[in-house]
Amino acid sequence: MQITLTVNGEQRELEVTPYTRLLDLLREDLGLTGVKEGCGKGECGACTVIMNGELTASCLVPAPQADQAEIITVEGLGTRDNLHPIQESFVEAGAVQCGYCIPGMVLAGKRLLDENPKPTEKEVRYGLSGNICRCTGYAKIIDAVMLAADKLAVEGSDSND
Amino acid sequence: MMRKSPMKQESRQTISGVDFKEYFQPESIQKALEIRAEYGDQIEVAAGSTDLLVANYEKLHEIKYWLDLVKLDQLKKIEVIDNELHIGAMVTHLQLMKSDLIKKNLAVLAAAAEDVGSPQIRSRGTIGGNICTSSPAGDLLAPLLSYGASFKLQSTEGERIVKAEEFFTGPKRNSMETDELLTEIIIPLTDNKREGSWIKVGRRKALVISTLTLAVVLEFEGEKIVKAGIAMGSVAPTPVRLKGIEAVMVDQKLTDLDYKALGREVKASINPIDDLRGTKEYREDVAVDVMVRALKEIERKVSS
Amino acid sequence: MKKFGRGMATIMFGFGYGEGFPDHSIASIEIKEDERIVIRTAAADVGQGVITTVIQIAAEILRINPNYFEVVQGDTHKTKNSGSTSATRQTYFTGNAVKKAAEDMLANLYHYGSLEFRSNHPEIAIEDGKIYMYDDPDDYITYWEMAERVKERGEKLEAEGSFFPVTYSPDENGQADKVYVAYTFLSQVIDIEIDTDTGIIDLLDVYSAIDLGKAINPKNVEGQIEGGTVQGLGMGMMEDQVIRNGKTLNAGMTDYLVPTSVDVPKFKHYLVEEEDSEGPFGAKGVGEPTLIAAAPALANAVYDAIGVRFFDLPISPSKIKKALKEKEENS
Amino acid sequence: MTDQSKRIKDYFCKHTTRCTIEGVKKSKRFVGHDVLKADAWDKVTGDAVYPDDISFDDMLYIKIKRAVHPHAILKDIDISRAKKVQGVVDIIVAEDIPDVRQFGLIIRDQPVLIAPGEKMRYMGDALAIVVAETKEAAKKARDLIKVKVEELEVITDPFRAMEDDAPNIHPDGNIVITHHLNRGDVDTAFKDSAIVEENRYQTQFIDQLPMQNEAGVALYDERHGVVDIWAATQWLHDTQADVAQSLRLSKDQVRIIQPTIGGAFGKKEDVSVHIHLAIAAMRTGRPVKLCFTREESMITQSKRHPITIINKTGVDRDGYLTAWETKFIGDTGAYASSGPAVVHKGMYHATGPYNCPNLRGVSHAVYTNNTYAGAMRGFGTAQGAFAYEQQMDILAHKLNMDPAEFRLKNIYKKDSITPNGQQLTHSVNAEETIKRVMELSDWKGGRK
Repeated sequence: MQITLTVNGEQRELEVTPYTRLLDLLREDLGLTGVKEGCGKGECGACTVIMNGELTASCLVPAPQADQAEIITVEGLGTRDNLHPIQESFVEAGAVQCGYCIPGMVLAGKRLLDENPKPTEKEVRYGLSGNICRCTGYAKIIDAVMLAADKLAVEGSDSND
Repeated sequence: MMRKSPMKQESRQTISGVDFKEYFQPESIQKALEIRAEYGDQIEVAAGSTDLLVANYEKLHEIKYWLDLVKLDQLKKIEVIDNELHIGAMVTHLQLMKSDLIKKNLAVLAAAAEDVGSPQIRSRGTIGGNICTSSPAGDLLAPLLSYGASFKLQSTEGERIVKAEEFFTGPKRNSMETDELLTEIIIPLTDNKREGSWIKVGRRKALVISTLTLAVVLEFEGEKIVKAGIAMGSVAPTPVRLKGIEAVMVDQKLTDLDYKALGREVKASINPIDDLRGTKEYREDVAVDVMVRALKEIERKVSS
Repeated sequence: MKKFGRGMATIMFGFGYGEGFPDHSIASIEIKEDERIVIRTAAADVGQGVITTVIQIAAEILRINPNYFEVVQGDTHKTKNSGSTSATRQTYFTGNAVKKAAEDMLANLYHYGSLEFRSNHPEIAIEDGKIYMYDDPDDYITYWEMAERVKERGEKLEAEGSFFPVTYSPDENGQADKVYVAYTFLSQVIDIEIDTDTGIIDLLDVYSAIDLGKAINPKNVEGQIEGGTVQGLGMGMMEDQVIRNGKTLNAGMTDYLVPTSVDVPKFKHYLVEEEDSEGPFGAKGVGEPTLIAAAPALANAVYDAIGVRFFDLPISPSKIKKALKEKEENS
Repeated sequence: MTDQSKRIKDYFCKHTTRCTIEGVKKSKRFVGHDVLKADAWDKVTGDAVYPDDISFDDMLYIKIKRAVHPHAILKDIDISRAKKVQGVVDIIVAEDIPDVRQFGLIIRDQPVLIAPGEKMRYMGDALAIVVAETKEAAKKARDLIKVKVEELEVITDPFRAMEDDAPNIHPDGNIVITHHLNRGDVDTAFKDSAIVEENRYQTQFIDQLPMQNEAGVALYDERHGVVDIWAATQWLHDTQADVAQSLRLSKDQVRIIQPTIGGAFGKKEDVSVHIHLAIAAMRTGRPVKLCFTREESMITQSKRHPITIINKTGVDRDGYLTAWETKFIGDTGAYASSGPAVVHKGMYHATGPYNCPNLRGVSHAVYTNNTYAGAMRGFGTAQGAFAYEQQMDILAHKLNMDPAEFRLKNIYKKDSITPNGQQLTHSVNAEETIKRVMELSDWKGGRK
């Protein structure tokens, strides 16, 4: 069946089957391999995308349910040479080890800061609680999101000047 | 040694790797009910899909017929009608935890919604899905029981209202017929003061299936308890409402009650099992203490 | 009720394969005309950061910014054996191999530099990618130009280093002179609270002091401590693959639980850097030692909190609750 | 500096104190500094390529049919119905690859595919490689393979495995390897001890749980006779060697290219997808991909060893360790993997970093029908520490001493001798770590 969705700002029309998960559609049909599969059952957060403004486990969305949706993947944030502040913060805070959870973490951090630009550490922890990381013990990832909040605040205040 | 030798085609390949036949995404309830009536238990009903895709991991291609309710916007509303709160079956956990109506009137349900899985699950998973999956560990189920919720089941033949405590019949089993769909959850409101407590016990603090849940909802006239709703999850084959204990509490002053004795009553009323999430003994012992904790919490709320 | 507890553990870890098992790393460095310095090593970066570590080591020796480096890392047909990323050995072994290769490269820069400037090593300066005479810094040639000139000679500006320390296989009584190349030590204090209603452990703070010789990259060392400790705490309180009659009952992440961001404690670290090991710049390995103290420190903290010893892992809420009940009944 | 940027800076020094002399630190430009990780940019943008991210046109998908019983003789495997699934290209069973040899990290005891008449020893053993045009067809076909087995006793724990009447899981018996430690005179020392404390500790199966499951892609370059494998491994050349010997190829004919590795922690030391990928690529002549599910990864690949540790520790009136006797029995599951090295490494560390002149130890790594255990961060010593550090705490309490003081009293110093008789000649700052952690945590004596 045919669905239409917007991925990273670009509208796409795709022929899909219901046994294609949004995860497969993004990775295989659209080549957005920043979306990762860690468990396939919504228990790890590696496949996280922002769907219609909310964090979503793309492994649990049958492709037809993504009809008319707006999807943001990690590829929609920044590029190597022009990182989004949250990505930059992950690099600077030393939050990246194997990196497999990182696209999902970055999106969870972004989603949190979109809603709550000045989160407490506790709020950051809860915001990331759907994303498992096995390498870092989370400390530097929490740092990274706090750092990004500060960066975005500085950016915001600069643009107000 | 390993020469190229694709399999000999001695037999014609006749079995399809995929069993999929049809996907329905109706935009009206009527249409959905007609499809449901036609396919019955042949069709998988998809709401938020967070349970469906887990249950069918690696074999999604074996599902023949899909009935996707995602376009039924009528089922995504939360509204008050005649002193009853009507929650559409497609309302997500995220909507529940953010809704002012829910937070104000059904704080225990809102708190439970906030404890479901993870942000990624709460944004898609629905109250209707949680109910229809009918897992004894479903986080919303104890609160729904304790609020005295009823479920509206519709079919092409009509509709019926089933009380929550009559709906659940076993682990992942319920009294819904194969031609029915759950469309609405109805919860009575009250002008009385209502205070409650929600306790979820799990082996970690987030992203976990409950080892035990407790929802206590008490309605007061003055200091007297006029209505009590006490329900638990993961302590029996279904989520359970502890009516015996409710009866003991009604018409009493909260502070006159022996919390510990009530806790022991709770322990005596449940029938948990040993599983990966905790032992039977653990659940029984914790039930006593969390009951006490819940009542103390309500006492604090009432007095403040 | 919440009960506070504090526990300590001190551990050691002999790293490298040891026991006389041949253990070595080979690495090479090439300076290219196109402003790249390529390090070749088969050392697997599983996220711990060996790529960055070897770049820092080579950059230090070759006196040039890490940005110029590129690591060719995992291809059997392009790299030589660097041993496994295990046994906490890469910083020490491949780090030393890269350091040796870099030193060889530096010596060759002096060698070719002295040919260019018709001089000898003491009069030559090498810094930030430039080779020049001390008395005339403006007349320099870059590493890249040097690579070009070496190429014109039909040679390559390339160096190889390897590190192959000896250990001995223990005899039938487990005895030998040197079983492991060196040992890393770590002490940890863990603070917890136990909810006596539910038997659930709240992790509060973890304090760690590690004897690691030298932190090549302190932030990455912190990352190892934090990540290792959380794995150790997972082992201590929740992780358990349940295999009954040969069959795993909790295959999958629904019921095989590891800590989430809301479960983990806060950290404070102290790095003891005596720079006294034979690793690069005195560094020792940290990967495995960071995990080991957590479960026993947790067990000791649990004892401190509720006065019960647990000899079986994991120390689950079910076990704690049962022990609390038995303790109450016996008192 | 604005307040905000000051706060930003705080993130970078809030966790750590370092004792390096400032001058020494400054003398180095890059070593000892927080140089940003070279691979971080690729990983925050999603550019990093992990094994599952690699695809080729015309690529086939693999699924593995695995054991149906943890200990059974394969009587018959029927692939006739599976072959009829549309899109199936090849189903490879043991008889198709008669020359392929067993593999394994230390002992080559793992079969590539179980042949009729042979035994499956755990639930992860492979029975058939299904290769198909789509993932769905591969799954469907795998599920249609019919297997007949003769069930044997399932050995679930190492103590049963060591009994005389237990069936052998492998031909040479169930004890894979035994090691000993002997120093000094343990018996006399125990007699002379003020306190002797004996306890039995038990650890569990743990999955390393790297976020990425085992996955890979392979391609057969027929012209050069080289099979290219893109799959993660912690030891490139060792995996290459094992794949090559198994397939009777030269090492040059097996090229392994390391994609970005999504975590390992010991789990990616063992061969996982590699040999099956190579066989499928060579037989079909097409690119092939094999990705484990999380379930498959947990059931099939290595675990942390459950180890039973019996520690008997003696101490004199002044709080000095006198004697230590230890026993390590490790469940290495169905195959040896790193087991022959893990269990005794644990025992070699049995006393922790403490001086103890008399000791005796024995360790056994034992086969069972559980998922095989191998390497995981800590490699036997994490299990050992759970035991020795509780022994230390228990003894401190019995001696009425602050556990930290008790540790300081016994801690290794330069020239201390390990259980292996190794004299520690350099870099022994264990005492410093205790003192520093006491300072850092504001340790105020042991509480009761």
